[in-house]
Amino acid sequence: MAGRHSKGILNPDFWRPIGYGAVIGAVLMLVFLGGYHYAGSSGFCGSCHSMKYVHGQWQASRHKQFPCAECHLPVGNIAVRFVYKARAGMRDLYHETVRDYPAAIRLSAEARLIANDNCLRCHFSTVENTPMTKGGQNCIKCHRYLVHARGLARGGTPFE
Amino acid sequence: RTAVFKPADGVKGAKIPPGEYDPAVWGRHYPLEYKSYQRNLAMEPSPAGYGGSMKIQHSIRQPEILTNFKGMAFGKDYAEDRGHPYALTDLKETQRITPKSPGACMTCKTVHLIDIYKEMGWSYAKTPLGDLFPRMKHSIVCGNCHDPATMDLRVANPAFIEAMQRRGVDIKRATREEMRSYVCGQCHVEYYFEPETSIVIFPWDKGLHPEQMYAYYGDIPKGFAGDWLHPDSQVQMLKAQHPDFETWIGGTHGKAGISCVDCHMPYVRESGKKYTSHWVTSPMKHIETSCRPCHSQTPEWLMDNVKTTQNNTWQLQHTAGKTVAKAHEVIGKVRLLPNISRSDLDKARELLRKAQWYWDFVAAESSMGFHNPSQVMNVLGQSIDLAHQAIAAANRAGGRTIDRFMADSMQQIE
Amino acid sequence: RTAVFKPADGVKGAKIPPGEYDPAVWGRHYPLEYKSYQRNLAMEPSPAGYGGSMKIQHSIRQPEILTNFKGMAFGKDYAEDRGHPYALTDLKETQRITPKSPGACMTCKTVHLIDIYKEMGWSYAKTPLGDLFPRMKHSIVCGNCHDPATMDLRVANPAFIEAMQRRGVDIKRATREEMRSYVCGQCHVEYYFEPETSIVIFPWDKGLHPEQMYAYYGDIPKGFAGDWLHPDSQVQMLKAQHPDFETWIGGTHGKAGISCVDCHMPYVRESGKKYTSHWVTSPMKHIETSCRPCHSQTPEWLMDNVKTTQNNTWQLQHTAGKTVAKAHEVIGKVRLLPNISRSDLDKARELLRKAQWYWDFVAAESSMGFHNPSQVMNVLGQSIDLAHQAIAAANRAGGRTIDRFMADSMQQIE
Ligand code: HEC
Ligand code: HEC
Ligand code: HEC
Ligand code: HEC
Ligand code: HEC
Ligand code: HEC
Ligand code: HEC
Ligand code: HEC
Ligand code: HEC
Ligand code: HEC
Ligand code: HEC
Ligand code: HEC
Ligand code: HEC
Ligand code: HEC
Ligand SMILES: [Ca+2]
Ligand SMILES: [Ca+2]
Repeated sequence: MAGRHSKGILNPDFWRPIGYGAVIGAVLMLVFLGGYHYAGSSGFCGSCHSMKYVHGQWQASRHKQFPCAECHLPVGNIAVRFVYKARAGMRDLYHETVRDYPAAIRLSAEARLIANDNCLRCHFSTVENTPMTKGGQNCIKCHRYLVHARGLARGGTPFE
Repeated sequence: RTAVFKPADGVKGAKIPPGEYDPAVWGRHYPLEYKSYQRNLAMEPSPAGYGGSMKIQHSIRQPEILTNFKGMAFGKDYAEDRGHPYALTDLKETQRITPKSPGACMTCKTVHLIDIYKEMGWSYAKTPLGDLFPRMKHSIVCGNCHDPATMDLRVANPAFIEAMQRRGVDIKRATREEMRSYVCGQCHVEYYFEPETSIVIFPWDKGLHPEQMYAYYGDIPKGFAGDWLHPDSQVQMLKAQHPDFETWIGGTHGKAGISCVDCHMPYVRESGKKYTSHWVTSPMKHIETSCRPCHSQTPEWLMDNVKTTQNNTWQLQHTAGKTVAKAHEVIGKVRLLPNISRSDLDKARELLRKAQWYWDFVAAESSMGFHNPSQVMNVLGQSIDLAHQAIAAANRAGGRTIDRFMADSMQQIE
Repeated sequence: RTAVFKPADGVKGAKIPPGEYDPAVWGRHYPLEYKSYQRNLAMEPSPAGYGGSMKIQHSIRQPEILTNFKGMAFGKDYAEDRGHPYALTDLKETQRITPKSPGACMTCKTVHLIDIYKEMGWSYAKTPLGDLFPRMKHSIVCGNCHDPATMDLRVANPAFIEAMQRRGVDIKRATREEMRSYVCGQCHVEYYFEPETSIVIFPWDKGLHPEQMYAYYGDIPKGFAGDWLHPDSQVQMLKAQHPDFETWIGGTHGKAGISCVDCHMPYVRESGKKYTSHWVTSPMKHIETSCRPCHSQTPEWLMDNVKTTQNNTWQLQHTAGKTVAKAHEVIGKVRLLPNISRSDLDKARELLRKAQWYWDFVAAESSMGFHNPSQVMNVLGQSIDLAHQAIAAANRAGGRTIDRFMADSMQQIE
């Protein structure tokens, strides 16, 4: 009875993710309708529970005058940027909602490349005489914990 | 550190009456912590290959233990440690005690220490264990580490408070960050019993390095000359006990201010709520929560690094242990020969005493080197050297001319 | 890649003609790099206490060297290394060579290797140094590491390229990040000369760990049985040479992908622009640029950590070295006695050969343990054990009954 396990349209398992997708999509649309601009602001990023801590660290960094998006969204082509933002936003929203994100949220390989390219965007002139401008540079290798300090909160769990 | 922000999660404080030690009662107010505490009952090996939470005799992997601890309790029964809820059971079941053993043995095994010490002061220490057992119901539980009213961390063991006082540290003024290691340091440390009174003392007055503690013991503090006389070599030996705190404190993590709790009780999340895991075990069982908040390397990288350190340590530890065992045997043989050189034999014994202390300081430590690789391996290297020197001195005592000749000719280049 | 932003190469390619080796000429186009390169001429001790850039005989701190390298060139003259511009001078001035020494010795001392190898192939290696010296004007300079046309990093030493090829690595396809260690790895490595041809070979076919290299040498590769016969012990010895690359690669930094250049040639700034410091020396002279971008601890913390590791290493290294020296002496005495046990003597010699290799692998390494604390101390611990075992075996060869008796009784517990 292999058919019963296949991903046929009669199978509820087929519809379930699509259902979730629709709900998430709807929420997302609201978010985006609410303002593509707001969704790029650091206040928005920091509004999420999972982002509170990195948001706090960012506020204590010397890059606090720049919104998260300056580092974490790809630069250049507006379409590329929009697609990435939508995809990442969808993922973030999903994991935030089901609360299954790990204790240590870390950059994916792709997110690393993006952040690295953004360093170059601002600091090109500082590094322009070095081979790092050829691309493939890894700024974060040395400038570790630059924006987000190391480790998790040590403030303890407050009592009420 | 830039950490100035308050984490979002909070816990509702519940006033638990003082004297309430049942973790299940505490658990009604703090269910997440309690549930994770219950995981301490699980018995699993360590994924890294050395530690683990199973009651296995150390002598299976290290038969040299049987020689090195001959004539004393650890030669009879010496098992791998497991979770905190087992402490009291394991104390009761170990072949190392009888009902007449000193009450001091329960100091680090039960929350009831608090009441018993309040009532009897240090005199509990020489009261027979058998007399105290009826008063102990719970093992290491919430009350050992928490003040029930405020849930603040607290240190219950008077031996730790006194030892720190002698080092000029007032525990009451410790920061929260320091408390996150002190609560463990009250038990995971080297200690000895004062002769006569059995009062628990930490040998820290000269420092926490094994060399400094050895010097401390050399002064026969409070009349304490050693833990036992080895029947073969007739050396007054020292037994080292789980110097986790002392090893950690001088290592890279300890010096960087990373507490025991950072690794062994990491923050975890359950349905969005962040809390401190109370499953206190090998961090290698949950690298993601224990290490990855600070290390961006992959879990495989971290595991590999720990394994490399542990393998390097184990290799030297095993070599040191076997060489120490051999020294006991050689001295044991030589001392029965006629016309031996007393001074060489005494020298051999002193060398062996130190060699075994250095070996045991690492063997009794719980992390197979990880808490402080550089110190641990240096100390093992010294142990190997001292044990071989002890053998050579014993041979000289038995009258080996070439060794003696060489000893002289070496003096020039030293 | 998601980035659209791809700026052109910033390094302004000034086409320097191939064959132009004078650093002053390169310096006209790259003045900052050249200026920092000139700092290599400074002669200063290391602030950490061991390394340094002064021509000081190693035997002053380690007199055991005179015994361990007896009968070969390193026993005569063996100095601390200093800056790259001195390489050629130091080669010419060292007591280790004569004009008849093999040309292979200049492989890692001069940029002219490039032309000479292009012209003569490996046959330069057995050409007498004296014949080649007139062709060498410059020491280690820009051309050793850079392609003059593109300023890309390059490896000039054919021995490295061949050794990596045998390990299945094609240097031409190396990433920029890898090249930042390969340019150093072409020289800062263990090597031997093929008998007859003097071709330079890196003993890496079985791996880069000292144990694996020892196994490699055990096969008498290309007929190479050893570097020399020790006159006292009559052991076929191996000489280890500066295995910095091999030690670093298995350490915490090496495994984390931190290159030699990250620490030894950090970025520095002049009028806001970064460039690579070409002052290649102890990073402890500029902790702020070498370590601090990655480590937020204070410079004092970092210095203290390095010193602790180095002190722990030095203590074991000195012990191992002295014990190895003693083994040479004991074997040297025992082999002249009548009626000795040949098999025990052979065993003693094999043990000593390995003990010295392990000691020398660390002693010849340049960082006094920092490049890989855990491995280095493990290897020293083994060396101490092996050297003592060699002494014991020699004593047995001379007929010491107790040792023999013990050896038997030990078999049971091993
Ligand atoms: C809806 C809540 C929420 C919001 C709003 C949010 N995040 Fe996140 N973010 C998350 C969660 C949850 C994760 C972890 C995802 C996972 O488990 O893979 C995450 C992961 C990340 C990561 C690491 C993962 C990676 O590789 O990219 C980055 C970077 C990040 N967020 C940046 C941002 C930025 C920038 C913004 C604002 C534009 C933002 N976040 C807004 C919830 C959120
Ligand atoms: C100037 C650049 C910059 C800005 C601004 C910035 N980040 Fe980051 N972010 C980084 C870099 C670089 C990393 C990678 C850190 C590492 O791996 O050492 C990172 C990592 C992260 C991570 C993964 C967690 C971690 O510590 O590795 C999250 C989540 C994140 N950023 C979210 C945010 C949010 C939310 C904001 C705004 C409130 C923000 N970032 C602002 C550069 C930036
Ligand atoms: C949107 C522009 C922008 C981006 C993107 C950016 N920076 Fe910066 N960065 C700045 C500015 C402006 C300053 C100067 C801030 C100051 O001096 O207060 C700065 C300061 C710095 C400093 C010195 C201050 C410090 O905290 O040590 C470093 C190092 C640095 N950036 C590295 C990076 C790296 C690495 C990245 C990528 C992960 C990056 N920057 C991304 C604009 C940017
Ligand atoms: C009251 C004494 C006491 C305190 C306080 C204490 N421990 Fe323990 N710990 C023990 C004893 C006793 C055992 C062994 C129990 C057994 O094997 O029966 C143990 C076992 C352990 C184990 C081994 C568990 C396993 O799975 O093998 C770890 C890890 C550990 N403790 C860490 C800590 C840390 C971290 C702290 C502080 C947060 C701490 N301990 C506080 C006494 C204590
Ligand atoms: C200063 C605190 C302290 C004192 C005092 C103490 N212990 Fe322990 N004990 C520990 C810790 C911590 C562990 C777990 C660490 C380890 O085994 O490496 C432990 C583990 C044990 C175990 C389980 C593992 C094993 O060794 O088989 C037994 C049984 C035990 N102790 C018995 C005793 C006895 C008997 C005495 C008295 C002679 C005693 N303890 C005194 C702290 C202490
Ligand atoms: C071995 C020591 C130890 C024991 C036993 C222990 N705790 Fe904890 N507990 C800690 C430490 C350490 C923290 C972290 C405190 C901090 O960071 O200041 C903590 C934190 C807490 C918190 C604060 C909230 C959080 O999760 O961070 C609660 C609530 C708590 N423990 C409850 C309990 C309960 C209930 C028990 C018994 C089932 C218990 N603890 C047993 C050491 C212990
Ligand atoms: C940086 C992380 C880290 C810190 C800090 C740390 N430990 Fe550990 N600990 C480890 C690791 C890793 C192991 C090895 C676990 C294994 O072998 O599986 C270990 C092992 C142990 C064990 C044995 C666990 C077992 O499986 O039997 C005990 C007990 C222990 N540590 C207690 C402590 C105490 C007490 C402190 C503080 C004084 C401390 N640790 C600090 C990482 C840490
Ligand atoms: C709270 C932060 C923190 C936690 C948690 C932590 N580390 Fe570290 N670790 C550090 C710091 C700080 C250093 C020192 C080097 C540096 O500055 O990066 C370090 C160094 C190391 C090193 C190199 C030192 C050595 O001895 O070789 C290793 C390996 C390592 N950690 C592994 C681990 C593992 C495995 C765990 C989890 C069991 C862990 N760490 C948990 C902060 C942490
Ligand atoms: C062509 C061979 C060669 C190359 C390539 C090379 N080295 Fe060297 N290096 C040497 C020699 C030879 C010396 C010793 C010179 C002397 O003492 O006369 C030396 C000395 C040094 C010293 C000691 C300087 C001091 O102040 O004591 C350091 C550090 C060093 N090299 C690091 C590096 C690093 C890092 C690289 C790669 C970026 C590198 N070397 C590339 C051959 C080389
Ligand atoms: C594979 C590369 C390589 C070869 C081949 C090589 N060297 Fe070196 N040499 C180095 C490096 C790297 C150093 C600096 C590192 C150190 O001394 O620890 C050095 C340092 C030196 C020094 C300065 C320090 C000292 O030892 O006194 C002299 C002199 C020297 N070499 C002579 C020679 C002679 C003679 C030969 C031939 C027998 C030779 N070298 C072959 C790489 C090499
Ligand atoms: C021991 C090896 C070595 C020598 C000798 C050497 N360089 Fe470099 N050089 C490097 C390395 C490594 C880099 C960094 C390249 C990278 O990151 O890709 C570099 C980078 C450079 C750059 C690129 C810009 C920068 O600063 O990062 C220039 C220009 C340069 N070197 C010029 C010179 C000149 C001029 C000389 C001679 C005076 C010289 N080099 C000698 C190893 C060397
Ligand atoms: C993480 C940093 C780091 C990396 C990576 C590193 N080193 Fe080092 N190196 C050091 C330190 C620290 C010392 C000790 C300096 C001292 O004693 O003053 C040292 C010492 C040396 C010395 C001797 C310097 C002297 O003062 O005589 C040489 C040569 C050397 N390293 C070469 C290398 C080579 C080649 C590599 C790569 C294969 C490498 N190092 C990788 C940090 C590093
Ligand atoms: C190999 C290590 C390394 C890498 C990779 C690296 N940096 Fe740096 N960076 C440094 C060091 C060291 C300094 C300090 C130089 C000084 O102060 O003289 C520095 C300084 C800087 C500064 C100036 C900081 C200040 O205090 O004002 C900026 C901006 C910067 N780097 C940006 C970058 C960017 C962008 C990248 C990637 C393209 C990058 N770095 C990659 C090591 C590195
Ligand atoms: C490009 C980055 C980088 C540079 C430069 C660097 N380190 Fe590290 N260091 C690391 C990483 C990564 C680790 C591994 C632990 C971790 O994940 O933080 C580490 C670990 C360490 C440790 C713990 C390991 C051990 O062996 O005890 C010490 C100490 C240390 N570094 C000191 C230094 C010193 C001193 C320097 C400068 C000479 C230096 N580092 C340069 C990245 C770097
Ligand atoms: Ca255990
Ligand atoms: Ca030097």
